[in-house]
Amino acid sequence: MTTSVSIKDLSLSFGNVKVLESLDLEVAQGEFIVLLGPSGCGKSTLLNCIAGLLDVSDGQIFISGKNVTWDEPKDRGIGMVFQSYALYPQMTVEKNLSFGLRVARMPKAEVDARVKRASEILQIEPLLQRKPVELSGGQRQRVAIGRALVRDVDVFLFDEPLSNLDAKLRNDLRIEIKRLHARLKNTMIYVTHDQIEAMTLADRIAIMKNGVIQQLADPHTIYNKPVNLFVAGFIGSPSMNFIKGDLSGTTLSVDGQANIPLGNYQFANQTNGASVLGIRPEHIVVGEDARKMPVQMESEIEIVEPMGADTVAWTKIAGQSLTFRAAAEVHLEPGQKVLIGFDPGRGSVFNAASGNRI
Amino acid sequence: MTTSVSIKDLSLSFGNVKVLESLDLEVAQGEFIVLLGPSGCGKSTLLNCIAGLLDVSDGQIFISGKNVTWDEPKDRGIGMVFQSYALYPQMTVEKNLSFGLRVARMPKAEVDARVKRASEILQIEPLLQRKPVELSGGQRQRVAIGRALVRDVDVFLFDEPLSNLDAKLRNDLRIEIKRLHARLKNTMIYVTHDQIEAMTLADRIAIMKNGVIQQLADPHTIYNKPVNLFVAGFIGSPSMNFIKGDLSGTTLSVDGQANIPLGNYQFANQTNGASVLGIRPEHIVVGEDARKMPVQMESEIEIVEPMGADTVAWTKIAGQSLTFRAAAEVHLEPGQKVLIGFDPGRGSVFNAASGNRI
Amino acid sequence: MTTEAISSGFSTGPTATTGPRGPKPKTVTIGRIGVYAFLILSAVFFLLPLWVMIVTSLKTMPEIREGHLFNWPALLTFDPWLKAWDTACTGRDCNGLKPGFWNSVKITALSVPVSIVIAMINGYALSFWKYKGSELLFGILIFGAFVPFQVVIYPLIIGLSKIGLFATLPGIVVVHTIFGMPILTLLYRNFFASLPIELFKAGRVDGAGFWGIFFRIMLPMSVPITIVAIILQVTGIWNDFLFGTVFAGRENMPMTVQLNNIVTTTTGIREYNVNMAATILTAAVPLVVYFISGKWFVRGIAAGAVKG
Amino acid sequence: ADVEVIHWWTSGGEQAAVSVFAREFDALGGDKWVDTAIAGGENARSATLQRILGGDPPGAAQFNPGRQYEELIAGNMLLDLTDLATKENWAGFIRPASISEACLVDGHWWCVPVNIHSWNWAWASVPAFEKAGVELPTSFDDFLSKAPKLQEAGIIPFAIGGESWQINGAFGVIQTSLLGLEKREKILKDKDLELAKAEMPAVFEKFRQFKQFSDAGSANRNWNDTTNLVVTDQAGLQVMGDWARGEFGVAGEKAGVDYACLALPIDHPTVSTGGDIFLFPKQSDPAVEAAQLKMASMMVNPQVQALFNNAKGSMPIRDDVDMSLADDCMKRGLEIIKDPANIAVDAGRWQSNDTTGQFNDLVAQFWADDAMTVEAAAEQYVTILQNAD
Amino acid sequence: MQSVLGTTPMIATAIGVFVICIIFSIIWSFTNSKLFPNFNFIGLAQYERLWANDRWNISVRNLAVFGVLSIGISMVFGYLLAVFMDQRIKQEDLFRSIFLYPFAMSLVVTGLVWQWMFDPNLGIQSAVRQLGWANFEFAPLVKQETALYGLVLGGLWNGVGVTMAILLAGLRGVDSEIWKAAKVDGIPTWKTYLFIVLPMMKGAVATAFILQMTGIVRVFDIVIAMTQGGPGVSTQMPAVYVIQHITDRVNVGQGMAAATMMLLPVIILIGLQYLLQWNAQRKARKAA
Ligand SMILES: Nc1ncnc2c1ncn2[C@@H]1O[C@H](COP(=O)(O)OP(=O)(O)OP(=O)(O)O)[C@@H](O)[C@H]1O
Ligand SMILES: Nc1ncnc2c1ncn2[C@@H]1O[C@H](COP(=O)(O)OP(=O)(O)OP(=O)(O)O)[C@@H](O)[C@H]1O
Ligand SMILES: [Mg+2]
Ligand SMILES: [Mg+2]
Repeated sequence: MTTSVSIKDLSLSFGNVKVLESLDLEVAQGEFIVLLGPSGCGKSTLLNCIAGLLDVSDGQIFISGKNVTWDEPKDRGIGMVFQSYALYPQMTVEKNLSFGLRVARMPKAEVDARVKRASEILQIEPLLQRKPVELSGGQRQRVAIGRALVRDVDVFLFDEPLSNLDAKLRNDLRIEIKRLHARLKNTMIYVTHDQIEAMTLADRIAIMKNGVIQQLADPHTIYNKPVNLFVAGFIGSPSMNFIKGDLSGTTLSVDGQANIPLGNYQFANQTNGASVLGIRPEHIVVGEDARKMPVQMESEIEIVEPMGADTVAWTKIAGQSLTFRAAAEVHLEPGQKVLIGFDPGRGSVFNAASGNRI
Repeated sequence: MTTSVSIKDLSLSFGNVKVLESLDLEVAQGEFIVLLGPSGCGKSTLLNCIAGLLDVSDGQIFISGKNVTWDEPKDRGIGMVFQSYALYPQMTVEKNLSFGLRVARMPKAEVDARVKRASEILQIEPLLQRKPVELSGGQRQRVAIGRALVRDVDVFLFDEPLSNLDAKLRNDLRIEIKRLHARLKNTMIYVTHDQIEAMTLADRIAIMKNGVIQQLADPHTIYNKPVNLFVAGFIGSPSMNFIKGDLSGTTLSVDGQANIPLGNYQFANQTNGASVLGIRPEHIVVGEDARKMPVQMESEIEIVEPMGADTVAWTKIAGQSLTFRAAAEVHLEPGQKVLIGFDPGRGSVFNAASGNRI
Repeated sequence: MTTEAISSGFSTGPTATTGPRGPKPKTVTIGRIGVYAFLILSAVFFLLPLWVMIVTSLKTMPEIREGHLFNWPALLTFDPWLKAWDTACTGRDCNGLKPGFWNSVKITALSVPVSIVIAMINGYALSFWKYKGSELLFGILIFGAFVPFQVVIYPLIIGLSKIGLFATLPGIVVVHTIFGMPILTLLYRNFFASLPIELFKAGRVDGAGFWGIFFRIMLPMSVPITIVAIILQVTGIWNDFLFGTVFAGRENMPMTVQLNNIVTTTTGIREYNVNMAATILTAAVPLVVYFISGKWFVRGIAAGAVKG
Repeated sequence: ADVEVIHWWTSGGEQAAVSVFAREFDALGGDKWVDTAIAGGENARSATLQRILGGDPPGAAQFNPGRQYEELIAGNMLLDLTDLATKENWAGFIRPASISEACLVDGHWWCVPVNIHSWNWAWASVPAFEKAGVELPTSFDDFLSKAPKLQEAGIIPFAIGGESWQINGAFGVIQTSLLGLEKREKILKDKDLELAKAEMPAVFEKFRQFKQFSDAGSANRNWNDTTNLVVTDQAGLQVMGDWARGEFGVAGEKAGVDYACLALPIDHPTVSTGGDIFLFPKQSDPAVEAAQLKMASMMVNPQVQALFNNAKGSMPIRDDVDMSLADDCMKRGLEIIKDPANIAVDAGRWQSNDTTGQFNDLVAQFWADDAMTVEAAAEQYVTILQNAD
Repeated sequence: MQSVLGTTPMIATAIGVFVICIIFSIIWSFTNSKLFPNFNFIGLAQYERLWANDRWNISVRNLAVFGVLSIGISMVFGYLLAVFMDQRIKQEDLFRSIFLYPFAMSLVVTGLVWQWMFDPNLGIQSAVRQLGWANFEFAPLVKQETALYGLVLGGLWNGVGVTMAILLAGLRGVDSEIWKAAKVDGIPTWKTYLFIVLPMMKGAVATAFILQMTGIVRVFDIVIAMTQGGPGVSTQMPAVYVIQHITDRVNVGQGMAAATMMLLPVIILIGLQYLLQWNAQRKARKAA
């Protein structure tokens, strides 16, 4: 695996505010990395550092093995796609696509060829003579991607490229980006705060918080083995249930009201004391199926949210609220008493103080 | 069932552009109606007509039995919550809540009581002395709801109240609005283009397109028995699979390559000819379970999107692309050949020409 | 529509579709009358002086001496206009305003674009290419907007004569550029600050530099605010008298110097009608600019100036 | 060579006069008069000074006799005309001698006086006085006693414009007539503070008496609009310089019949030595310098003086010119000027513009502000005089 | 670097013109410079004379009154016009042009015309009297007490249109949902304009304010054209004082002392603003 983008000990401050601190990140050639995190955690800042649009305070950035820390954006071999599209409003689509190439004084024939190729890939040939105002949101976003495409670069940077679009279009374009990656095999670094995008697109996801990468792993690991409470709570919708209790040995005692046996949970480094058991809503089963589970309990349903494909219900155990997901066919209604069950082995246990997985 | 809001034969044009045409809508007392539709279909316009913020071109509007077609917004007994919050930036939260009441010269004690009640319901008491800039997005939206709440009205109107918030917050506030409705039992008319919101909140959903209500029904019906192709395609994510074919009797022949028996589909008014079978991704099962289904076929997986809780896979049958959803545990990968099956009885069949359900 | 609404009000359908229907009938409210009354009164206030100027310019001197400032001339004459344009004395020469007109055109045509382009670059740099001290410079510039012109004149004269631009056309252009700079830079800075920063970033990724982004991306986008700048500068420069007399040099004396020569006199006779005609003639160019592009003025301001 | 001349003669009559100079100069051959007119003395003078400073001095520039250009002399920025003046014996024919003082500094000639304008005139409307049934006044006190009669007849007795130079001009004339030339000179030239303290309150007192006989519209009024009140017999009397005669002329009025010009003080008329002079800033080009000298010489030439002053309506700076075209008023002025004892030297010779300006401010303020006491005004007058340089 | 290069004119102007001029103004204000600036230092004598001078003191007071009135009325009147223009009126273009055109006229012309209008024998007063109201009085410029207000009126005529345009642009920039919210809340239109929309237009108000301030501090032309500082010295302004001393009265030292005094409040104001900004930043940093 060759390294495409390598970030070493990167720090960045705006005045006194430290936004990124000693950040390291290695991205392999052809990898699709998604930076995911709450607003203001420094995702865009990191991306801008990679692009060379912000001057780093400390650290180094390598792209394709070359130290580009001090290079101009255009010399880094990157293309970038922005949330607000950032198309040049006074230029036609064609001009937008070719602008960078013309600035670089590329021969006309070559420019045309590249524009042609990019517009074929993105299926925007009929739009070439239009101006951005005459395009729909999705078309604009495609042109924005095209502008990165024509540059024929190794690394694509996306800063929330889809978040200005409506749900339907977002879905469609997401697939398109996925196809594009499959076809081009470039390295892509993609910023988003939409987890569906992150889960479906990424080879690896970097979950960030306050300028620090919390976990960098493939989506499956992130989803199923979050390293800490933050990651666990951030990923998943409806979000993971957290049951606070006191752990001693393999038993979590919840408020003295209930004891949850964690016998089949694989502890990494078990520590007794205040702990949190995280269990995903879809890992809680209801009704007859619950009887097969290691942990079972009666509970009363408070709210039911039918989502079409499935239903989300809210209940409480030992005074702590719990969400679970059931198939749309299962009939649930508020006030109903049901048996629920789950396998703690599929959950995650965290130390309440440090928040880290144990 | 008493009628709370009743719209009769409503039309509205901006200049020559007809945005709404002969629209009728009856909303029952205490009902939660969601207006759902693509951007520009006239949802906001309809809401503004109800609120009295737009002068209708024709038709009548009744609220609580009173003809309010010519009434001022403030006299209609409505409260409204906006997407951009529309809080008065220079006033504290308390002033924001009470401004309308004070302008109406309500006695001070009464104003205070109402503000107190609203801020208790919305749990914004600690914020009362802050200004909007000092609030987070979610808090702002809560204050915006509070401003409608203090008016003590029969009908609440929401215009995409959550779409400026991030996913996590949107989920939380959605639940809050649901709780609020359960508690207050007011009539609520809610505009959104987020289907999760629509599905989970609505007693009934009105799906709009080009200023016309396509279907007005409870979420379950909308989801499972869409009246036409538009509604079927618009609702559900990933969206419904459409298999085009030729219907004769109860057999849909797809491109001559496959015949799908629609024996257990309940036709409303069967018509032969070019037809479309719609089948939801979650109604397609894979592997061993598929063997139990009336329709079964082999197919090759093209793309796999792991979503965490479950996985979406893309495949093709008879040359037409098909998406299906599987549990996260099911291992799927591109290129893999799998057996898939579904029950056409759970699907929907539409006449290709009219687009209507048959 | 209204009749329809009424007739449907009387229809006795089976449902309760009685009562108001359709658009709310438009009634002439007191408020509406008030709005127009206020606007019209204001308009009168703004138009009155123009009226006085016009009627006076069409009167003969004896009639002016009678008073009746606002009356339409009893004896209509266009001689004052001819005289103002063509034969009024502005010193030894009696050629009216005519000769200075072209000087004014020359000065304005050169100074307006130069001052605007420079202010545009300033605003652009201040928004996208801040450097250490750039904000301080801007602060000083804004401060300079409050300095009375004459305070600055001496050093400027010395400076310009050192570089050989004193009393030349380029010299007056420099002076107008300097004094237009504070407000124009403020306008452009606010305008560029309101543009999405991503446009700038996209330009940099595309490899355009300071000038590339300026000329190829920002300049074409700044049309609305440029219209505001043009209006401000055309009126300011065209109406300038002070700098024209000192810095333009004898050959380039602007029209306002001649207007002043016609209108002002210490110990001579005053011809008010000619004065007024000359005044209107001199103001004609900025007025025309206003009436042509005034529509864009508010929009242009909205595009930039209103952002904090 | 071209000689650029900055001046502020822009009105119709002034234009005729400046054309004389230009025509005569051009007629000398070889050189050309290049005209730069900038209306308003202040504007023109500032432009000249700023252009000299900027190293682009005009060839000649109009000024008023005074001290405004003394730093130019000290800074050696003006062309020294002494040789020419000696050759042509300017000192011999320029009269009264006091007007050459403006240009003759420490034995060197630095400028050319071209005309004399006197402030010491009152312009009276004969029909207005007739209408009121009173004779023309014989002194200021006489006027003040007749003024109420004029007022009763609906006539503005004392016409004055509100510009500070007009007020100050009238004040100067009244001051001269009250103090007499000798005391005036003691105060203004020798800065005799004691004398000023003693005499000035009376002057201010007298001046204030005039105010009640002026009209409400006087503020900001131009001098010629004011004169027009006399022309149209709406006002009785205006104190104004000899240039006011032009207004009567344009209106077709006849001296003695329609209006009367009264040389002031009426019992012992004097002439003040205002007027215009020309400076010749130093040039780098010798050809221009030669032309400047030619121009200077031309300006004092008797024929040119005659033509120029007839056109301008001012008095020539020499005796030996043909002023037969002059009207009665001017002839009377020319009569008075013959006696050096009748010359009231322009105060600008003794005071800097700064001091003059301060006096202007004070007098204008005193005139406008009835709350300002005579004592306060006199006190300030003395203070200004004390600080004058 | 390019940026520094590109802004050379700005650097030259800011440093080369304004900073140097101001420094020299301050230096010369301590000298007895007459026609030409010199360096004969005489301490604070110029300032002593300045503040002992009636006319200067009146000028400063006048500027304060003129400034407060002009800005106050211009803002109120301009905002009213903007609000009324915002009522979907017909002929908006026409009205806008009418309100704006005076700005195209120079202040000299403005002053001249209004001087006429205010002339008791020629202007409005006599016109109204001729209509029959024999005792009608409206000639502000002829009285010491009212002349300043006449100036204010003339200045307003010239500049209100621009204030109106800026505020109108600001009005149109306010989120339309705010309007809807206010309507649903039943807040009367005028209250919405006053208590809700106006406070939201800080940017527009600031722009209008700066534009007017620069004009007011430097007010000169219109005074000369309308009143020449009179009657008496009742409408003198600091800028007129400065300019007259630098030019016709050939007392540069005195003029510069006055100029320095004029700049002082501006320096203090700007300094104060920087201080406030810095403080706010520090606070924000602490909070973060
Ligand atoms: N130019 C700047 N000056 C000062 N602080 C800044 C600047 N740009 C960003 N920040 C701060 O840096 C932090 C990280 O910002 P960044 O834009 O990288 O967040 P983000 O993760 O991209 O958030 P979002 O999802 O909202 O885009 C934020 O706290 C932000 O306030
Ligand atoms: N003031 C207006 N003038 C002219 N056309 C308008 C105006 N307001 C809305 N429209 C048009 O009316 C149609 C419906 O607009 P509306 O705002 O109701 O859509 P919407 O369903 O709320 O869309 P969105 O989801 O984007 O908010 C659109 O085509 C829009 O362009
Ligand atoms: Mg970001
Ligand atoms: Mg909408």
